[in-house]
Amino acid sequence: MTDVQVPLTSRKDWQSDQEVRWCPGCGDYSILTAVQLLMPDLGVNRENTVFVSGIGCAARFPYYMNTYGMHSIHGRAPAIATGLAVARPDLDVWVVGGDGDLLSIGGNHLIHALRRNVNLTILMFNNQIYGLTKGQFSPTSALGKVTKSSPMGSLDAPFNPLAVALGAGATFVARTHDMDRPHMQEMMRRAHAHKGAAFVEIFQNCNVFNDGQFETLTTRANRDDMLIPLEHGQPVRFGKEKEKGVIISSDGAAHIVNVADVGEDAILIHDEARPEPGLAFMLAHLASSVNEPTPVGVFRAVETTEYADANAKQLAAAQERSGAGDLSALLHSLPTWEV
Amino acid sequence: MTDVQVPLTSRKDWQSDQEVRWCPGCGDYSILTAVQLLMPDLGVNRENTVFVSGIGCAARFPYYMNTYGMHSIHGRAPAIATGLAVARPDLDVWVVGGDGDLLSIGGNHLIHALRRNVNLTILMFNNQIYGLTKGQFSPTSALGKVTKSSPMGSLDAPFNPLAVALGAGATFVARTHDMDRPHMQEMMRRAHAHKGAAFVEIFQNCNVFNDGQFETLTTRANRDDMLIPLEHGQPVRFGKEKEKGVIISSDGAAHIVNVADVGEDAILIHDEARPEPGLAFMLAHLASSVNEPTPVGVFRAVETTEYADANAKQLAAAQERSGAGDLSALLHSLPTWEV
Amino acid sequence: MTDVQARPGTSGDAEQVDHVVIRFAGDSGDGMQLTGERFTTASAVFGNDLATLPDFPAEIRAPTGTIFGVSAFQVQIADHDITNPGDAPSVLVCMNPAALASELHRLEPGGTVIVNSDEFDERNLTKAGYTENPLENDSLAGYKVILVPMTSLTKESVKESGVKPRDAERSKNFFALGLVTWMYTRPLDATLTWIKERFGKNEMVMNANIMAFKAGHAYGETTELAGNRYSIKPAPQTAGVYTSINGNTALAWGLVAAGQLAKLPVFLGSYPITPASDILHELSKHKSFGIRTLQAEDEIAGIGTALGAAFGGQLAVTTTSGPGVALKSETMSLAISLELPLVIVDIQRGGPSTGLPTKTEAADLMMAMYGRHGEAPLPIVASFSPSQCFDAAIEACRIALKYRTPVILLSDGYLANGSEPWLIPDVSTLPDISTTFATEPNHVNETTGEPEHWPYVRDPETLARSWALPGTPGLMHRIGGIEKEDGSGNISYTPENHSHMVDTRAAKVAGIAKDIPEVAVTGDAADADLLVLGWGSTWGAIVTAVDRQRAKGRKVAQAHLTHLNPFPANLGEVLRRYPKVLVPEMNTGHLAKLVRAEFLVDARTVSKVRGVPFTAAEVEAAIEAELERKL
Amino acid sequence: MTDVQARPGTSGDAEQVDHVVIRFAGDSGDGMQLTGERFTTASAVFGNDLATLPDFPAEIRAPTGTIFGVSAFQVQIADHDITNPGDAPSVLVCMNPAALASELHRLEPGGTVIVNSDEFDERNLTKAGYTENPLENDSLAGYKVILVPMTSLTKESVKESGVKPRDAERSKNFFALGLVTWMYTRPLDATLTWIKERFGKNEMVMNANIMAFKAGHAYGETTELAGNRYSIKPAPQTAGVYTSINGNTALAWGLVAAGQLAKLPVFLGSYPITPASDILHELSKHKSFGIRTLQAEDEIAGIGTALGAAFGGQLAVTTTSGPGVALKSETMSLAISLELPLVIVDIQRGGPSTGLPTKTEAADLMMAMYGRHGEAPLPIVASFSPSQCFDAAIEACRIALKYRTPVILLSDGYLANGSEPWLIPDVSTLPDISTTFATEPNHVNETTGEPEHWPYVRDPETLARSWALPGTPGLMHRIGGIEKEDGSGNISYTPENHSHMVDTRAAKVAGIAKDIPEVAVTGDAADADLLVLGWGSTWGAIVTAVDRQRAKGRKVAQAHLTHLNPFPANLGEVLRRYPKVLVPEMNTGHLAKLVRAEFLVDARTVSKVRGVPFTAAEVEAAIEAELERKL
Ligand SMILES: Cc1ncc(C[n+]2csc(CCOP(=O)(O)OP(=O)(O)O)c2C)c(N)n1
Ligand SMILES: Cc1ncc(C[n+]2csc(CCOP(=O)(O)OP(=O)(O)O)c2C)c(N)n1
Ligand code: SF4
Ligand code: SF4
Ligand SMILES: [Mg+2]
Ligand SMILES: [Mg+2]
Repeated sequence: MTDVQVPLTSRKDWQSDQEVRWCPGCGDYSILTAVQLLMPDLGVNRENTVFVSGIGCAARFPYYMNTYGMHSIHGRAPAIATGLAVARPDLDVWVVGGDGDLLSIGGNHLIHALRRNVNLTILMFNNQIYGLTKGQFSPTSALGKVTKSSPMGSLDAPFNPLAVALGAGATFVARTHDMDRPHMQEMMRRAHAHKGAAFVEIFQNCNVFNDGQFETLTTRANRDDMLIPLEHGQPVRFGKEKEKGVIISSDGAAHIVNVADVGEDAILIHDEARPEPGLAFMLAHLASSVNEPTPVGVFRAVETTEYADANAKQLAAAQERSGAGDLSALLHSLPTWEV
Repeated sequence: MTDVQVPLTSRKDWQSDQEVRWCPGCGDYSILTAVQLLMPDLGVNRENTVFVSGIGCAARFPYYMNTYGMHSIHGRAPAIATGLAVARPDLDVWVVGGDGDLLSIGGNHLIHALRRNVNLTILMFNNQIYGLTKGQFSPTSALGKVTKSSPMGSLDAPFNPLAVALGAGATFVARTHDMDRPHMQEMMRRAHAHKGAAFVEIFQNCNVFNDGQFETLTTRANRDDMLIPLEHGQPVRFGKEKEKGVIISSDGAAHIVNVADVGEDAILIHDEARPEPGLAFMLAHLASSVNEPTPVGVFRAVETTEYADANAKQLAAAQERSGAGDLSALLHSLPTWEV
Repeated sequence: MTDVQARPGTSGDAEQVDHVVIRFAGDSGDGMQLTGERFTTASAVFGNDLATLPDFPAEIRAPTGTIFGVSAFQVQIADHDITNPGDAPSVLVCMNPAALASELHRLEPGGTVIVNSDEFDERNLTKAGYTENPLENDSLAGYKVILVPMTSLTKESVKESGVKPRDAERSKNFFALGLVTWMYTRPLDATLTWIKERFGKNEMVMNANIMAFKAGHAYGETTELAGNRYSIKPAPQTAGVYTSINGNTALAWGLVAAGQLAKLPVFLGSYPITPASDILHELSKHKSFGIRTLQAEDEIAGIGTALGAAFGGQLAVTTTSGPGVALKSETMSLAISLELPLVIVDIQRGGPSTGLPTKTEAADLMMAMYGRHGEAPLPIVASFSPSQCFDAAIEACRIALKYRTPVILLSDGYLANGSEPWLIPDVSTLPDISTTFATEPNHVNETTGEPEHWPYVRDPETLARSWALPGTPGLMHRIGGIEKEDGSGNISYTPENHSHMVDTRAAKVAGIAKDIPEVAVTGDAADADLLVLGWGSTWGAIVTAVDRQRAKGRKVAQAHLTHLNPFPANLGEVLRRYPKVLVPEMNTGHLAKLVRAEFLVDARTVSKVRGVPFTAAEVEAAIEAELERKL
Repeated sequence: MTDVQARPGTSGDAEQVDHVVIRFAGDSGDGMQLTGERFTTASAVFGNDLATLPDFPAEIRAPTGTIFGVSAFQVQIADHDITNPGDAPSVLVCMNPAALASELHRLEPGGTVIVNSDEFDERNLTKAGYTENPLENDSLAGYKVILVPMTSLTKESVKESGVKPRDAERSKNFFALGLVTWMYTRPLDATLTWIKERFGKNEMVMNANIMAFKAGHAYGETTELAGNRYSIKPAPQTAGVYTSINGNTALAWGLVAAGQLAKLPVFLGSYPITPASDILHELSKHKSFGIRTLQAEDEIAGIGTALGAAFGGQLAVTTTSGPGVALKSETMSLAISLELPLVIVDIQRGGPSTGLPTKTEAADLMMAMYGRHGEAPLPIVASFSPSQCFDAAIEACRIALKYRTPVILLSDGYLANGSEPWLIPDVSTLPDISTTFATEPNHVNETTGEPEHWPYVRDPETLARSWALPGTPGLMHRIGGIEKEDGSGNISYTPENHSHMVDTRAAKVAGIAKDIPEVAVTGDAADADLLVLGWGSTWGAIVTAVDRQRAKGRKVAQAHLTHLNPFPANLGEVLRRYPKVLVPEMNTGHLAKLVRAEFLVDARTVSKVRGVPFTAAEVEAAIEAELERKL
């Protein structure tokens, strides 16, 4: 973003002096580490980096980054960050929040930030629970989930966060998890590089109120069979031997198949840059629970007009047309008379 | 919903005594007429019917129906209607609102009502403008739209309302327009029959602030070539001679083709009941503006657990397990002692 | 584009009066707002003082001819300084039966009613709820009635323009305008120029309007109206260039000016709502000033985006009306905790809930004071006349920037849409309200020994905190809504710090009293029996009422507040000076409650919550009653 | 399931005291809340009067051993009626150095501190910020220090249970509990029964806890602690069955009861927020009462769903804390306009903004009164003790239903989590709060001659409007937030009607004063020099302070408000009866402002905004200072 030469930094430079206050063992730690280790690589300055969050365990994040930061109020981070990013396109604005913060109370701001395509890097820590308020079901908790506020099981069908983002018109959508630092960093790097609103869902373990929620997918033993890595231009395959794959049938449905059964050529080639979001959406629905093979990676990455940029262009065009604003001329712009 | 025999009614019975206060020529009139004419056919009682709305021109709707009704506040109708429908599953609850009411300020309540699958019939009058506040762009206005609040053209990429609904997990999604009463009524009838949250987008002409916005699609002359009727189990075809159709290629993309070029068998058969919403979503993105052929009809209709029903079942199960609540027993349920 | 012209002389053949109150009323489609505004501008250009009161229906376009579709515009013009659009009109122009039915009751006894008699057919009469034609029974006895077949005369007069017959009658408001222009000896030029500019693109319509306007004028000249001509001399006014401005435009321009005076880009995050939307519309036109307007998804995002922009160092504003303020309150509380500058503009309207969206009211003061959880004080500024909205906006921005605090600026529907002549200020005389940002660390980290920036280090004078913008090297810091340690800004849950911070935030706001003018007392300041205390748009009615009462020999003083929080430092002393204090308010007594609680003076409320502003007569009556009340 | 047991006799070998204040403090992971609660219950069952104050950190689980991870629980037990958890504890149990560092300052001079000496190793001392071991220098001089190696003793004692060594020390809070149980001659049975029930599913853990508990008890019995045993006689109490209850449970049960008493299903629409979430949790357990709980997407939907349910005829409630009330304010305003019953529960916490979420405060009163746009009055009820939250909830529901109005019920974090013994009421003595719905048309349509239902036809006594439920044949009607005509409910923009409706809504709320008890004055009601006026959770501290001051011979009276809007009818008269009025508040003076404005009495504020409740000593000091102040 800036022409200034970026000084070399190390992880330590990106750590604030505040003690980290998550429960021991919380997945948030590994995400924080991933970010702090990644930042020196991104070629950005600390002073041009801002983390904005709402409220929740995840939302504590900004305190731990030696950057500018705002720990705002529950749900409002996407709106606040939008204002900042539009006003100050020279900054790198990150939004961090939990599944409650960004999809429950903040759902509207999230989808509107995504559709406007404001240049934000949004990290949603999805632990499928309200952590900070001590364990109520969240909008991503599974149907039937027993929690403090749903003793007989939750009745609320959960959101598929990627589907919500794609439905809103998000131009960049990715998914990763807290057990795989290189993959997390790759997704963050891509999201950060995206010009526009980038949405990254991170499966995150809340070991106090929802321990092991993603174990079926994320442990080393399960990953090969349960995570489907999406790579642009590559066939969508997974399994230890890449023996399974995804195809799209002519009725417009996605299926998981044995590659051997259909032949390599039938396997869907992932296209994150497809202008219409239909394919990404279909992939986002491949798994309907953590017990089914679940794609991770970049689902969609489409470059289009970024809001702040378009806004700046209108301002420039207006100035070009009528010169820099002249206050006195403005005050005389309605019919006047002299006494 | 009720066992009571429904008396025969006529349109007049469903009209309230309030004078209708829309601008002469507004598309809202034809929607009102469609609803008032449809109601006698639905086999429902006026007293069991409730219209809930927010604020906007569209949201005036409840005043004109001789049913129970609430004209609430801007954006909140889906939440209020949710409470009513959950508390009173015996009622037929309709939600009426504009594109601003339901997608801007009310976007979050809308998507949460849809994911919860509360038994609501939601009619969104999309005129791609804020009517009541006299002509600002709305979240469905096209990029570049010049309005009072966007003199140099709107910078906000619009929502695709059906995509938002599908992204939220809506179980029933349909689209119609104010120029075709039978089609509107068919969509409303289907939406009403759906057990769960049903979302119907109605293209509506605001002849004062956004006149002719849908003319490319909805005039009699244009319909055949520009509207793609979706019918369950039928090939997706359109054109005067049904000469055009839609196919899905193996890369997961939808295309409009000449039927003659690909053969009838290649044409996509519409399946509104497909469990995953991918196909419906793809169809919702077939047109990216009113200048492209645009599907209308039922995109998705999937029966699954309805929220109020599941809620009632939990209550019944709890009573079965522990009998009807006994207040005295509750007050003695923590350790007690006698003095 | 300016349009300065010398003030023409007055016409000789007319009876001279010192003021007149005219009300134009017709169907929403009849263009009454336009007519009223043109008449106003012509009078302003002529040099009269004036004040207007538009009064339009809530419906976008209600069915033609109905009572709820009636749109009215009232204007007072005078040869002296006036402050309000007048009480009862002396002339009422009625374009149809519904207008007569809904507006006649306002006309002063013996007043003149000019009626478009063409429209009084059975259909229209029924729509207006008449069972008999009021022009044919004696229901108008007691008024001077002038029947003019305006529709047919207009159609006739515009024939040559070539407009279709169906469209011809659309010009009838210009006929009416021409007639009234003649009656009050207004110059024609300004209006003619305006018609040419406005309708220039469509020559046929332009010509039709010009013809109708001239025909109306000629009709006055040539008919029996001869005895009904009046002239009103220009008001003595300070020399300078004037423009006629309404409150919302003035407020928007005030924000533009504030950005220039602060040398900061203005950022408006807003969601449309009546009667505030026009500020969004106006500001969105001025991108050449570097002003960004973001139409947010709702009011919460409106203030949220503004707060984000404030964090980024812009002059951040959000505009709304009552329901929007309610929604924004949680974020205002955050802004108070963050101590960032932010101006929240509330153009008040009738409540509660959706209430009366197009009508005026001033019942948001208590919400502005107290409508947030926890101890969350913020400064409140209120404008009191349409043009003064310009100054009020600058003042709100000044306080916000200097004290790093959200500020609520109160206006109302009456000020928003009402207009008055405004002596355009020389921009070089406007205050410098620029602020400074931190550029250097202000602290040394105790453990690392490294220089760092503590965001809550305060200016000892103002208690404003240090403001370092993202992008400034070395000053990285985090702020948030959890209670924080003064100085470092780190999260702190200690009782001592919380108490200190609550006190400090309060002291910061209270301290602004040192930085605002003392409240001035006018009228019988020295020996009044009663002080009329006001705030907001009641000003015009109060000034007139006090003047009249004093003219009647009563000892009355007046004080008007533009700062509602904190109060001017001398307010308590002022209030205690007078045996009685009367507070006219368009609410149930908000300011009265505040001063009673603060100063324990028995301030009495005159309340009017009717969606319409006070008339001077009402304030007068209240003054008289209060003066008579035995202590 | 009930668990009634007869009160055992007191032990003979102990020194008798009339009260003790104990504070348990340790790491968040140490189970101090559980320990405190068990001790409380055992004492309650024994027959003491008591009051508790849990005090836990904002973090879910802060890193072990740090100061901000300290969790504490204070309880006062007494042989007489007490109303608060005591000022300075006389006994402090510290499970680690951080607990000592953060809590010692509270201990009364000469008090006893029981320390788990095992934890005072270098690592833990450093984490707690100690550079020297406080057990080894003279920093504890002036206190009675009892060092107990609890960790190792616990490990030793639970060996036979078979738990892994790593888990063994988890039982150390039961060791501590056993020790204190011995010190204060509490019976063992209740706790043993409870351990068995709670941990029955995991026998190993159950046994370990039992062993640790017994070992702690035995440790007291067999060691040098012999001289440290006390007994506190049961407090004289009204005969009946008691339970120990905290404010949130009592409030939730009050709502359950209200549903039964109103014969209406309860509907709770809520969004989790500290410290209100437990009400949602509790109510969601009671589906067998037909109670529906809907965890909404945000606070606005929380009140929105509740309002929808209210329209449907249910007893609708929404629960939240300050930030949530701010968000709900627009919808409250709608509820006021709709005139539908709805209870908004605000469990206040420290503000502004996110503030101090786990700390108590009472700074939402002004927001409750005025935090809405337009003229939007609603009744306010406040609870004053944990168990009284039960009655307050029923009263709030009663008013809501009877007057068809939203009601705000104020509690706070201190009441929510604090507990006290509660004489369980006989449910047959609880009030009938049922209401009636319209079943017949109440009007005949002027034009059609058909019978119809007018929703705004009012009861002449209460001004409550007619309430017809959807589903009732023939009574179809529409309501909305735009101003409406009284009677018909049709949209009305007329000034007269608006004014009338504003007045009527206000009169309806004001009229509730006829339907609530007059405020009672206790203490030197007849001749006090000073009245202490309070509301909310300050009650306990005020009662004790007034008692003590009177015991010292000062003439002091006391009045406590449970209805904040409207005030009890006699309040003005009561306030004027005393030369001085003092209002202790956990805010900057909200109630004081309200009574000053309303009654023009010079009520003075004692403010404490520190996240912790008043101590009786603080109130006493304020009383003394105010009594000495020259008038
Ligand atoms: C306006 C408001 N409502 C509610 C809360 C209480 N609250 C704080 S965090 C939170 C949800 C936390 O869940 P999530 O966003 O998933 O974050 P996590 O703690 O799981 O990381 C809630 C309900 C609040 N602080 N403010
Ligand atoms: C809280 C709140 N914010 C804003 C408004 C102003 N407002 C009323 S209707 C409306 C939008 C209308 O647009 P839409 O929902 O599309 O309905 P339409 O009038 O086009 O039918 C707005 C912004 C309001 N009444 N309340
Ligand atoms: S509660 Fe869960 S999400 Fe929050 S810090 Fe603890 S483990 Fe992490
Ligand atoms: S403004 Fe538009 S949408 Fe509203 S009533 Fe008029 S024509 Fe219809
Ligand atoms: Mg979460
Ligand atoms: Mg619209």
